[in-house]
Amino acid sequence: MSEFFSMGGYGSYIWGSYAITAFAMIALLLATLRGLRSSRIERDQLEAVLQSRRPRRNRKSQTGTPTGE
Amino acid sequence: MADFSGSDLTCLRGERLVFGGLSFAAKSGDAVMLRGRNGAGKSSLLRVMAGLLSPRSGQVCWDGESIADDRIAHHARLHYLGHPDAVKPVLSVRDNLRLWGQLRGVQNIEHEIDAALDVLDIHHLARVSGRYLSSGQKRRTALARILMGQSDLWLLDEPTVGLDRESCGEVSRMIADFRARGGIVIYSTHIDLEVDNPTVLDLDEFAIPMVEWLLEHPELDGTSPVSTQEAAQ
Amino acid sequence: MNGFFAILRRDLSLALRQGADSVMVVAFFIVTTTLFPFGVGPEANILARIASGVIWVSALLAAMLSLERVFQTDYEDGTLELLTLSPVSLELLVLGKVLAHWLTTGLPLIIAAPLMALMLNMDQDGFITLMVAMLLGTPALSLIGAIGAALILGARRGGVLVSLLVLPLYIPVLIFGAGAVEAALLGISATAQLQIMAAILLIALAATPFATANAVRQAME
Amino acid sequence: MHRFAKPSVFLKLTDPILPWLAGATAILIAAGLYFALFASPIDYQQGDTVRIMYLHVPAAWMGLFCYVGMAICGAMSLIWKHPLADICARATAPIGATFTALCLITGSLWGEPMWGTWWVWDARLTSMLILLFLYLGYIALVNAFDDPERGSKAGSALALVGAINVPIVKFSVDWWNTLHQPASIVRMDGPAVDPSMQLPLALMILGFTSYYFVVLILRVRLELNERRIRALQLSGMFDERPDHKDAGSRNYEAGHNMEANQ
Repeated sequence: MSEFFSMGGYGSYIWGSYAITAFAMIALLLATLRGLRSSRIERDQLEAVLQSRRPRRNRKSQTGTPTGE
Repeated sequence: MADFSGSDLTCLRGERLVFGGLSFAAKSGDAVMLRGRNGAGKSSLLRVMAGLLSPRSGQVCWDGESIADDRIAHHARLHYLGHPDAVKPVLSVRDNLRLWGQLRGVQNIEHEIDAALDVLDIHHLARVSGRYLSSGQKRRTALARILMGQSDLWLLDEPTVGLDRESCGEVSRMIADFRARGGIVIYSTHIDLEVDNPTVLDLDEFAIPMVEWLLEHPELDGTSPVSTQEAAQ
Repeated sequence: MNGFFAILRRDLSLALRQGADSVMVVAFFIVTTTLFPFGVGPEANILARIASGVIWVSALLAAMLSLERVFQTDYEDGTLELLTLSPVSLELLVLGKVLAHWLTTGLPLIIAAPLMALMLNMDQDGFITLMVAMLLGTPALSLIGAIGAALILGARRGGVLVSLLVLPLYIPVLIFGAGAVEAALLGISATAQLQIMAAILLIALAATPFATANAVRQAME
Repeated sequence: MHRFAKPSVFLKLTDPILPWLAGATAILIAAGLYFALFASPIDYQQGDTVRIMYLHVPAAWMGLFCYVGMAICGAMSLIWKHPLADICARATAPIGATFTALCLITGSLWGEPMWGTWWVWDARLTSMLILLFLYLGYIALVNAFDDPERGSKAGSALALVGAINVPIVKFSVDWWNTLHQPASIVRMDGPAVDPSMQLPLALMILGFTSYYFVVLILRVRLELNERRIRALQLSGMFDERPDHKDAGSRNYEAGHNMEANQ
């Protein structure tokens, strides 16, 4: 097994490049997912505030949409 | 009889909705006064009319043709006066005006410049370079620019800002002469400029509160069409 | 066409009234070129070897230094808005402004370049090719740089940004410019490089005004 | 999914395919890694270091692929005014920049054992370096404006201009490289890629491409959320006193209600 890891003496370069590539791609994916999750949470909060304004407005205006959810 | 009209215009600046479902019509000799609170979109509407800003929906037409089809022709028929005076401090008043005359292909430029300076009685400043002018004099230089070359449409964004009382009178005389020659004037102002029976376009009527608009348009990715009737009813 | 000459005349008169700009560009070019011997050492043969590269890099940086001035002042005082709204096509006006920028920066650089070549101990017979190459190269630099100058209108820290945007696009001009002078120094004919530079200039002349005008219209929105 | 908002067209289109795409990415890359590390032969000349090639070439391919994608989005946004094009270009940039940087890193890691230097001015590596500068220029320009819409528009224009220049830059760098070609450098592409190597290479390229689309969809959703958040924050809905406005003054509320009651 150790012979396999030594990769004909170039082990550090090969495993190094695989490690860097893996790290970069996974980091980019996780950063995107984390950003997406936090933006979704913030958006849901703001949408909730927006919806809280909807009922009062519907009572006054005869918009076709049914009032409330 | 030229007619200048806009139908169902919606204007978005960045994410902020400025106005929606706005329509207007003006014929030769008309004057349209834009009124509305700050941020109601008076300047944005003037820029949409000039073709600088493309509306999110709806279109602006001159004699029935959309202005976006032939941009150069529309530019040839209009004069636009924005807030900045576009006066170069290094150049004299006459040199400042010469470029705009040449761009409009004015034939006897020097004569036209003199005539324009006379109307706004800043002819005595012709040699003075821009940095010595007061803000009122700079505004008059900008106003002199729109007198050069022939045009059918004036779009004036608060033309009288920085002007004293009697020069406002000159501006309204200018507008009256231009309308008499069959021009259309659309202007926004905060002082009551004596213009006889202008049609008033109050932008507050077309202001759709952002909250309402956001309720109607849950997704802002633009793929869902912006139907302003639905928003404005 | 008179719109083109009108904006050209006005921009030239503006530049001449504020004469400092082209003087500053040439001064920057001279100072940058004289920095290299302090770094590399004054040995004549080393300097001669790197002379054409040093002159081209300094000329390129000097040309880029004054790019922001092409549109920024007109953008701030509302002139650019009126130019966009003028009956003359914006592409033509942009070309006029770029030609004015080249006349006030590119041309002085071409005149100053042989002096710098002397200082860097470059062989005499490279001078002609250097000036011809710069005559073809610096207008292309101004044309491509004008796109960057238009793109950064309204951006924060535009000056630094324009150099980051534009430098990668300058590399072909630099490679063939320095290559032409080196070929001349080796005694082989530099026509191939000069022809390619002429091609780059023609492409730039044909394509960049549209990109720049589009960027200016976006800035006016 | 947002509890209130009806899903946009983009979400409807991408929601069903996202899990499949993610699955495909995982399988492709896993298979690619297996063939690259275990099942492929040692190259007679480069020995084991050829395994770095299975990362270097796909990364270079993705760097270029993303930039071409950004140029296409730029064209769609400026010419056909497609509303989502700006956001796709803006979402692609960091992915492309990451792959280009990876290409350079793996290139120098491959170069060190072979030639003893970390960086060699090889035509392809230099072109990728310039491509990285173009990416950085794009990302800097897009973030340099207060109004993100304006930034995206300017970025699209730059991506288009850059795309026209990439072939010219590539041509001039190749010419420059052949002119200054020191004899000793082994050419970057080495021996022709024999069949046994093509399988891992193909798998890795497909894996990277599907990875790109997965991250692109996620980033576009992120941008759409950000845009919606900005709009909501700007809308002044937090203004808590809509009711006791003095009825006399004509203002938003009065204007709206009067209009709504017609």
